[in-house]
Amino acid sequence: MSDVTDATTVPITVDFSGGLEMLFDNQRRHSVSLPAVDNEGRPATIGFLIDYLCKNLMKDPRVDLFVLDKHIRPGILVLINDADWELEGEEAYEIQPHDNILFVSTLHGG
Amino acid sequence: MSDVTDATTVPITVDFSGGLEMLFDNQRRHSVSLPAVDNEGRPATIGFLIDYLCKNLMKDPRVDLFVLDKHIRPGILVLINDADWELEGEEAYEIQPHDNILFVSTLHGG
Amino acid sequence: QNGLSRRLTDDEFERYSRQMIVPGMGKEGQLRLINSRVLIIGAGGLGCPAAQYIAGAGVGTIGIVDGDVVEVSNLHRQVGHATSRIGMKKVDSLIQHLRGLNDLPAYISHPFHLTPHNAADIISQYDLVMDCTDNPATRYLISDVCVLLCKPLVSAASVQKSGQLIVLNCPPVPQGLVDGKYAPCYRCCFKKPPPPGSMVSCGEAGIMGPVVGMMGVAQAGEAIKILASALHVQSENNESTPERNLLQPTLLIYTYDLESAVGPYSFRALKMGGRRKNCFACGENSTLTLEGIRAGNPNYEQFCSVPTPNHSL
Amino acid sequence: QNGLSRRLTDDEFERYSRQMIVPGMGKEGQLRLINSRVLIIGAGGLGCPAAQYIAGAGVGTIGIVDGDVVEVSNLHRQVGHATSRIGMKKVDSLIQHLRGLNDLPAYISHPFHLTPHNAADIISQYDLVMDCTDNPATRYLISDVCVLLCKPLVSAASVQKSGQLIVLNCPPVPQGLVDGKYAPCYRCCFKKPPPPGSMVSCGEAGIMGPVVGMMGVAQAGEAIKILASALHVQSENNESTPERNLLQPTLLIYTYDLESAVGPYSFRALKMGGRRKNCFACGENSTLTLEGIRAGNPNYEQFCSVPTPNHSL
Ligand SMILES: [Zn+2]
Ligand SMILES: [Zn+2]
Repeated sequence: MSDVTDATTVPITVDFSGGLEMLFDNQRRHSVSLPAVDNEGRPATIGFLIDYLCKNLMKDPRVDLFVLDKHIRPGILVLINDADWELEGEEAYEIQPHDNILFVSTLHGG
Repeated sequence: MSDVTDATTVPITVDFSGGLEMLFDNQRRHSVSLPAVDNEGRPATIGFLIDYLCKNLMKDPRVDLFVLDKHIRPGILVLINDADWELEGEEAYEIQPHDNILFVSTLHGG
Repeated sequence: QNGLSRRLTDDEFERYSRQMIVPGMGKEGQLRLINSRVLIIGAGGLGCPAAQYIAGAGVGTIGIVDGDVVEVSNLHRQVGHATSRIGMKKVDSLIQHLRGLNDLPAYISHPFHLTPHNAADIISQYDLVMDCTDNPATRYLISDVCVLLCKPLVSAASVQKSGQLIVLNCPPVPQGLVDGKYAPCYRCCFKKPPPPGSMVSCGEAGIMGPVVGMMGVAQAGEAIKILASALHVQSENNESTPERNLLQPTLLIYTYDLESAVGPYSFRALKMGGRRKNCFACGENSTLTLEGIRAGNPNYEQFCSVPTPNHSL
Repeated sequence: QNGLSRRLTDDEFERYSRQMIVPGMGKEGQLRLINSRVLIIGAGGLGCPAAQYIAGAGVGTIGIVDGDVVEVSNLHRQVGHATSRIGMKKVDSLIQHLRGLNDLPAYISHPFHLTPHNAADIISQYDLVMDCTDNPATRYLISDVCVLLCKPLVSAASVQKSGQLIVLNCPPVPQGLVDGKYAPCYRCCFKKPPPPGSMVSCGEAGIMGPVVGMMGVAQAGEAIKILASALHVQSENNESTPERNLLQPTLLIYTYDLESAVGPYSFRALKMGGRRKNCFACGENSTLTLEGIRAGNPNYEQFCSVPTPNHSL
């Protein structure tokens, strides 16, 4: 996990679990230097991160297994530093340096 | 976990596991404000912490279940921020603010 | 209450001695287990190991629901069945194994799938429910009925190399109560099912035996602690409950990696929220009723868009 | 090598299909399991669930060592036995259960305690060892022999409400090799046993079934991944091995709390060191030999100061 940073990016780690790692090069942990602000100059949010991941990190063409109608698809939990993102403001949460963002596909088998 | 601190103490958390919590009021996690230096003015080490715990935190008179011959008793692992203390210098390791020190009794049953 | 003050029989005392001497269990915890009624829904990869430890621990009444029969492809992970019982109803096969392990509990066979029509009748007979099923439609149905009947729910799931476990609706409080902190239901945590195309079952995607086994054993562990310590019984003062990880429960996720040994990220504990005010099932304006469910409202199959209803366990 | 290129039989293909389709397993992983020989030492609370999943997964040759007989007080946690088999040797009782689950593997019964005299003869017949025993003297003996015979070791232990798991000596390298990073043995991680007064066994201190069950299933999971992915075979270039959590392995600790649901500290992953240069068993000046062990040197009972030798399994 590289910690190289500058004023214009935010260093974070992004994890995938429950099978979602298959969409991201079969790698469960990624170090990401996220642009600190979006195209319109607003601080980077989780919503921006999700869009960024689709455009820059996803290796699989099946984007709709991750995003549907511009939102994270049903059946995926988003965790900010191991807490459900509902506790933190969901898509509007502003990413902080060294945050860990985890995407987990909920399971139903048994 | 209180984070109140001043220059003369180091705030740390101390955990006990594998049955050792029984010696410490049956509580697995303790917030400790450790004196930053020992009686002779040297920075607080793990060795100093062990002595401090015996004198200040242990509720059980059976000290020899934790310390034997002034050293941690055989069969107890010491972990500094979840790494075996052998990787960190053992008793000589100097405690840093917000360190987590874990004492685990090794198990043999099955 | 009567059952909690009786003496243990010699048989019980000898059989359960090793868990009764564990600090916190004692005779009181053991009698609570003996007086408890647990429903295990699903006698597959989760239900088999879960049932072994529920039966071993001496839970007094153990019901099992499953409409499937034992197949040879189950046996790498469904360790309560046997080659000689291929073709037998899973419920009967598993109960046969459990009786051999411990014949003191009463075993109740429900050898058919749980459906919106029968769910309330079955679940109402028990104190605690273990969701060991394999499809989202049944998971939402179980949770909804547990909310309406005020039953704690220990839920687990597993596919391929991943597992998940969470304790829900514990302690249970009536539907619509939102003036304080309460434990969430399955819908509070998992609002919507994944679209059908993104879902994988153990049959299609495969499953490693020890992964689903870990989750099943962990489920038994959670059920035993709830019943033995009466964690599902609302205490007079609510003070101590937040420390019990129940009102904002932990979702445990297990990630098994064939390429590396157990490591720092094999287990992760994720903090979920409490009861949601606007939850469809337990929230303040919920219109969910047992009568509605029985009559087909909501339509679970449609909600989960499962194309074929033959996996509705 | 021949065994790895053969076709699977129809029986094998059907029985193992659900784990073979898991990414990373495949036919190759399955054939590696079928061609493997695993020794489970101890048929108790760890050995029973471990053996169920080892047998279910299709490991081809499964040896079990235990000198004890089944007692009623075992059955709350030793889920591979049965009330009707009380008094039978545990090894034979467990193998009877495993054969019922899967009769394709060869089962080898070693119905006696592991001793310094017989350990090397038994362990040498297998590819991987699972330490499911209940006392420190045997744990040190097993590790020492595994070092000398170059066998990977999956070790677990459990008492009351705590469990521990670690993969040791994997991939195994010859005793005395210290010019690089190598995996530790049991003595590297646990230099000295606790003094006798501080130790507790499951008989004295008690044990919750699901706790020891979790550890046993996890042991099976680690053994299966090692064998299926050949993690115990030294790769040509050592590059990738550090990421596999083997050279500085993780000690997994599980803490079960009767008073609260699964939470953030239920599982902890602790980073241990690698092979120690001055390790008594695997270090550069070690004088440990198989002949010495067989002749009583070191004296394991004395090292662990166990007062009575009747628990020497
Ligand atoms: Zn709800
Ligand atoms: Zn060593």
